[in-house]
Amino acid sequence: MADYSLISTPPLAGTDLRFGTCRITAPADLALVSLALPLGGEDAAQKAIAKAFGTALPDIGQSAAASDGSTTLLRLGIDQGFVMFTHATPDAERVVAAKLGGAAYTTDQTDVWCALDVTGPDCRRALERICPIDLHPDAFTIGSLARTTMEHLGVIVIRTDTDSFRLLSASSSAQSFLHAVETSFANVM
Amino acid sequence: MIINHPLLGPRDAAEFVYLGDASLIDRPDWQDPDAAEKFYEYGYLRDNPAGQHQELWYHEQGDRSWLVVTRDTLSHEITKVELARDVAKARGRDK
Amino acid sequence: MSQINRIDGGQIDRSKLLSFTFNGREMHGHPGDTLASALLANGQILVGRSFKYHRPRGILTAGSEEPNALVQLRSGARQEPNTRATVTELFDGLTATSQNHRGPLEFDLMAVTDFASPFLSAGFYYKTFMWPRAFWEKLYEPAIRSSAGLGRLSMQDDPDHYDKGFLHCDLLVIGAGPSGLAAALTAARSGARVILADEDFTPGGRLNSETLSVDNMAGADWARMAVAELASLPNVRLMTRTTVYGAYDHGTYGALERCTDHLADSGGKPRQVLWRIYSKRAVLAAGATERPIAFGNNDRPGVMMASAVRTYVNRFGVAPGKQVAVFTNNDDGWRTAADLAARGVSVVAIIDSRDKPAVCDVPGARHIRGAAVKDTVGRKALKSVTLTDGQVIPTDCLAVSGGWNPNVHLTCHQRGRPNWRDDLQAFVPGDSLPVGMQVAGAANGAMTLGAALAEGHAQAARQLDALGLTAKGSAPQAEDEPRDCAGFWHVKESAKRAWVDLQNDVTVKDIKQANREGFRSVELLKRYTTMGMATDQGKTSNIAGLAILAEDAGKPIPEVGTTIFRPPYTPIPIGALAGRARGKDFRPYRLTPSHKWASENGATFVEVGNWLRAQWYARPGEQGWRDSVDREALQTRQSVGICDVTTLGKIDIQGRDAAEFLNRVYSNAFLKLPVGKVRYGLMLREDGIAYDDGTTARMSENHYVMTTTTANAVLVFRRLEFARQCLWPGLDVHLISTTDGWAQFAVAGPNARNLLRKVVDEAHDLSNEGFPFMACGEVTVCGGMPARLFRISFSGELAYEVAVPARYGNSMMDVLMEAGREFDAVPYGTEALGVMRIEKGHAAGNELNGQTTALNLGLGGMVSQKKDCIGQTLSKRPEMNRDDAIRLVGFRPVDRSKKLIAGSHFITKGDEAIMDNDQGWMSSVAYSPSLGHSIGLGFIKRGHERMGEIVRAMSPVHDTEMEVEIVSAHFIDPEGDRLRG
Amino acid sequence: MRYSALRILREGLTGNKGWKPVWREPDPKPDYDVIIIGGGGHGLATAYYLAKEFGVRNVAVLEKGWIGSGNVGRNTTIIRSNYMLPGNEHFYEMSLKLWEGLEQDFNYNAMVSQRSILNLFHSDAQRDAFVRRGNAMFLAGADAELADEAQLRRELPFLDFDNARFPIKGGLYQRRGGTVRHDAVAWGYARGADSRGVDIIQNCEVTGIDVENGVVRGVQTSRGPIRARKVAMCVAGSSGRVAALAGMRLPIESHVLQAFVSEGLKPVLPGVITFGAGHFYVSQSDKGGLVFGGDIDGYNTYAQRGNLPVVEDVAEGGMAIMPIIGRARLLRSWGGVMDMSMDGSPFIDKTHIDGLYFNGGWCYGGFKATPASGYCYAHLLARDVPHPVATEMRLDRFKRGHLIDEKGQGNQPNLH
Repeated sequence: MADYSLISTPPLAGTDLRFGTCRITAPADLALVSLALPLGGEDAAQKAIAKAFGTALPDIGQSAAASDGSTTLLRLGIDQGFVMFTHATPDAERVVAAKLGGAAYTTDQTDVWCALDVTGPDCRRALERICPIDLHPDAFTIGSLARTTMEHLGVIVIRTDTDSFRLLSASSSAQSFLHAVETSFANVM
Repeated sequence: MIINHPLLGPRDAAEFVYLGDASLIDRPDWQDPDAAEKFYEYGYLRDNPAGQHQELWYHEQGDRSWLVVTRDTLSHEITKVELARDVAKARGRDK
Repeated sequence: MSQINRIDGGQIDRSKLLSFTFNGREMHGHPGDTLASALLANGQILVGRSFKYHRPRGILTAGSEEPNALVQLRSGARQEPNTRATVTELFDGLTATSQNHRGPLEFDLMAVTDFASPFLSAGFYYKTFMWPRAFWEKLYEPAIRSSAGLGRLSMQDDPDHYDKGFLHCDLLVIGAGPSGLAAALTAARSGARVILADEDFTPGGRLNSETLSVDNMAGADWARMAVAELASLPNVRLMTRTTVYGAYDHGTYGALERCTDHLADSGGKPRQVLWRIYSKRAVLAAGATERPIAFGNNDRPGVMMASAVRTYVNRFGVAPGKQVAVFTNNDDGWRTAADLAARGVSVVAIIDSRDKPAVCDVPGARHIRGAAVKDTVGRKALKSVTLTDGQVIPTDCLAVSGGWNPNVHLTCHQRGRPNWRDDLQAFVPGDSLPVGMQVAGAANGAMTLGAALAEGHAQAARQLDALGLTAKGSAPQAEDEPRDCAGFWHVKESAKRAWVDLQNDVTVKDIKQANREGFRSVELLKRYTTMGMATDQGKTSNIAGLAILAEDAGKPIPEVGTTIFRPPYTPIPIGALAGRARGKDFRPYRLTPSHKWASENGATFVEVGNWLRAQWYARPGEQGWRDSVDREALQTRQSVGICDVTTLGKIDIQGRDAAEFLNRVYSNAFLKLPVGKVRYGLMLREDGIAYDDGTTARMSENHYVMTTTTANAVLVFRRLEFARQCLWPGLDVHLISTTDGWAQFAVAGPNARNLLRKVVDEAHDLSNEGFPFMACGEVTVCGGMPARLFRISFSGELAYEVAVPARYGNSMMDVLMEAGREFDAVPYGTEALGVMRIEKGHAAGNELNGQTTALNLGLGGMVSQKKDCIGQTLSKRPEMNRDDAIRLVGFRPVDRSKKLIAGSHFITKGDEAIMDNDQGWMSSVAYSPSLGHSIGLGFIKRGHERMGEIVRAMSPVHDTEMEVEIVSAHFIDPEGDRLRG
Repeated sequence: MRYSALRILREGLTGNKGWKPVWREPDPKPDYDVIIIGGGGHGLATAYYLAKEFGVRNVAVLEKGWIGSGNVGRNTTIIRSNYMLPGNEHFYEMSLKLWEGLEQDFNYNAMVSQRSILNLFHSDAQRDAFVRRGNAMFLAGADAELADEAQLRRELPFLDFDNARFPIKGGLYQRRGGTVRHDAVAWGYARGADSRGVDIIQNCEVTGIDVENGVVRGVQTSRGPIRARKVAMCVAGSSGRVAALAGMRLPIESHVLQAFVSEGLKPVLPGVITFGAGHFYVSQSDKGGLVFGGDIDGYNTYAQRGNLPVVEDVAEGGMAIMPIIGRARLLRSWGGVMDMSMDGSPFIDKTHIDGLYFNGGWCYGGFKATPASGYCYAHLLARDVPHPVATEMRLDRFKRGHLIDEKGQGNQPNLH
């Protein structure tokens, strides 16, 4: 058998744009694994999650950092969450599944999504141009997340800090997504 | 329009996809002796009220939940929003 | 000094001079001017022509209600028709031209229509132009169309760009006049999140135009102070140049912010931003609009609204006339006279329709009681007015005040109706307001300054209370000026035409004629006469028109009612409503994982929904797309081809009840699908029509991977969630899309296994026994890379689909091609894919078109009668199972050199080619390089019983027909030996 | 009073004081042969043809508000017969032929303007579907013309051919399609019906339908009871409400369709253009306004108003296809309530109550159907058998499984 090797080329890798004091970057090696809570097995799943990550699966619309800080749990729906962590190799789902021991259904979502981190004092002013969610710090506190639509694209927006947001969107439309975010900053700066 | 999602709070209706009358939850039994008639009525006949209407909305650009929204078709006022799965269960669709 | 009408004072910056042109003539103004104020300053009285009679028109108002002073602004691709000079901020280098005339503005050739006006009365066109019939389209209509319309589009693409945005607030205050400022101050001081929006570039509303005081300061100064305070507060967003144009459901408002319209050059920034404002509560403080009085020849340039005259004098330092007369039915008109006199502008007379004493002392002005203007003189500029008593008063500017109409528009956008108030002789907001809205100030009928301020404060306090906040501060104080107003709408003594709608040329006579002819509902009046349908939406005409109708019909005004107020409040550029969504940015692009590879290897791309897919890969020397497609299909059938099929929807299905769930959503059985196997599945809609097809693989006991068609990926997911949550919430089943997560490639052709053998890690048995047709499994490729392998075939060849994590997809394409080099592997695009599926008789989008049943598709056997599934019961309805139902079959041309046409209809030989004899249609065609001729799939009645029959395939839109033979849809390898080999 | 150029001349010279009411304002009589509920385009057309073609003149048209206040007064004025399915195409082609002779027939200029309608296509699959449609139109005796991109570039150079997200590959013309001055249709029919003895009664709301032993006897109205041998519902948009008076559930949902008009502009568009890859269609009125629209809002409603997402969606479609309109301004938007049926096609039928008839389910396509709808409904009312071109427009077709689904969207009304 010939030696073939596969090279990883995530869609937004290397993105680093600056608009004044704001910055748009693509986090490297971001892994995402979805969790589905089995019907009737929600409590057991919650326990297993708490045990595995040292933190409970948060309420819907919230994220929570694992006890060791390496992982973030996102709660997207009544029976659905995401585990988000930095992990380079294409086996994130196995890593999470192993921790949960079958208490929740897991699906690798790493390649389904692409991510952008936007930071800086004018972030909210820029995101206002595409995001229908109220991102006022009182309404959307640090750790809050929302799944919504921006410029015809599905997006999960997470507030990671006062002036920092992480945006997740479908990987196939990554270029259009970046264009939408970039244009928003260009239009307000 | 704004739909006050029971889990997520107010969201623009643009995030949702509309299906129709919440009677679509009440899918008839295929083995009912009147199945043909019942499926016809289920599939085709609507109360279409001018007033309070229970209807199905899907939060496609959100948490993917189906909701039963009680909305006035004259004023668009929304008086109740429930998770469709809860409504379905309450209507005995737990099989 | 060209600004002959400029006087002292006003809120303009005289330290800077701005140049602009009107109809090519250079003029000057200052920052703070509008185009209208600058035109007046330069003595330009005639500014346009009316719609129907091409009558000379001057500036009537100083606001967005302007019906007359519409210009074409800018030039080239930025030419902007029908732009109101009264709200256009002057900038250096502005160019404007007048519109709707042939020849120069001063000598419009179309003005001859005015002489024909007796024959052009209301609705004349409904009664003629009917003979001979052909003349309407050939003669009359083109003539009407070319003289109708106002301004011209440049016919070039709009070069500016637009943006949108979303804002959230506790309280939206619409209008920054006195009541709006009072409301915003109260709310802002109480900590609420406030948005204050105003259409003007200087907030303050009428305070900027009046000489009234607030809290013992000049009103304009108070406004500036209030604005400064609001601007300093972090919880306030102050939006000038922003029109809230529509009130939508549940506290959502549409607003347009004009960002760069006041600049000569946008600097690359969006011209305008369309905001969607989500408010918990709103205070509408939109003020009021002064209305004219109809009298003979009241449309002459120089006849203006009294409040506008005051605005030009007080705010802009422009005197619209040298000898001004005032004609009023109310106290407010007197203020114009008083302000003008105070500024040294000569007021020759105050004609008050009421027989009452002077409201105030105006030096030098005659007070004429109980009189009215019945006619005017001066074609292009007013020279004199004639009163009902016959006396003639020379004047170059007649300031008319017919009272004020509250701007109730937004209160009615949700079908609320306004109420009539006799004391104001005006409609005020009704009882049914948009949810969360309160109205304050003149918009609510609080017509005096003191009352407006107090109500602004009070309504804000009321809204704060509803929000759970406590109002702080008190209302600003001002005196209540006199405001008595008579119900006086038109001058009956006028024998001459008296205009009601100045832009559309609707006169009192037209209204009376409409009433005579039975168009007695105010809506019928509007539609018959076109009153209120001009660019100003009747802001200055509607109420007067319906009052005149009421009078003529002998009904009280409230019984006649108003027409419906509809968004937008003022016109909104279509470009702004579209925002960024135009050109390539109309919709997002979805790219396949191997897009980069494809673009580097000669691919031509095609739009498939939002996806871009490789359509074919041209090689040097190929003469056209057919060369490439034929080669790709042939080479795949002869050796091996590779196609990126990532676009097919992939849904990860897990749960204890996943098998049961699949069994209910697919028409065929799924309970017994073993682990490691794939099954083809057919989905019906509940109405029994075929919906989607695809394969579902059982990866493990409780884990399935479903594929859908590219087109239906999102829709199938939605329907599955419906089934899961609404129909069978008791099943443990979970869905998540993985479409974008896996780069999936079809590897098809006799050498497919040989190729994959080089890529899939050795541990995996790919032999026909070890991995037979319809097998699936998790494998590793390229030395440990997790992958999924499915032995499924769309092409009918020995074929696999292999999937790797999407980020490796581009590389995977490279690897597959590299590994395939020894087999002369080809990449193939959607065209070759289509050719091969037609050769195999597989239904695709053209066949699964939402109109066909499983029976029609020849898949009737896939609808299990032993179980329930979505669509099962309704698919059994009698007329969907007729003996003569259409069936999907194959077709080939009798003359093999002919090219079949998709969309042809079939007619049985010997039958007349009419719809009643229509037998069906050709749904898909292709040239089969394997067979060397054109082949087609199509639906024809009883097709399965008509093999070998020759029918006519007609395509009259191509002016052609040909004979075709009905054959099996399986053109190649009908037994399916290849795919099992 | 016959209208003509001469009459205009004579009236103009005498101060336009001699014009007579276009229709009478009679009080309702105690009973009629036929009561038509709904003084919209279809109801007035039905009355007109009943009187003119079928000799039934003892007819009342009862209108809740003012005549033409329904969808004939709030549509985008398009006429066409570019349908595909046999159950529809004969009917709409008959309608188009009636339009072509309408003005001379009722002596009223409704400005029938056959300036063409063009449906653009953007993919091979769309082209195939349009070829199928165009050929069906031909087979039914209508006209159709397939245009390729080069032809469209010549004829409509202002479309976005070079930078479009979904490239224009061609289009299907119906040259006989076009627009009509919509309000005038109602007025013309009203005038024609009135002059033949039909009573048009405005401000008369039907509040009940009197049925005895399965036979209709008349109606209750805001102006008192009125007896009738036959009662004909013709209230598309309000069908659910009126049918409920007779205890009927219908295969119909009520939805709002928004429509839009720009400020008046000098001529821009030659005919009607429909954007196949977005939700947008546009024409230009004789007054110069661009008249345009797109999808229905998509939720059940009886409110004649819509919401922002659809407004923006329509504008996006417009800018995507013709970016020359960016600086044209939207002047007015409005909403009309549609009878959205379960397969996108209408009903002209008897009901289960003897003497009670139903006409509705026109979705957003009722305007172009007005003449044929009136004619066929009159035929059914006068003769109790469907007109040959309307035999498929039956209420029981869903039970039988006979769908007339041009778009293939199935039993979800908001998708049609």
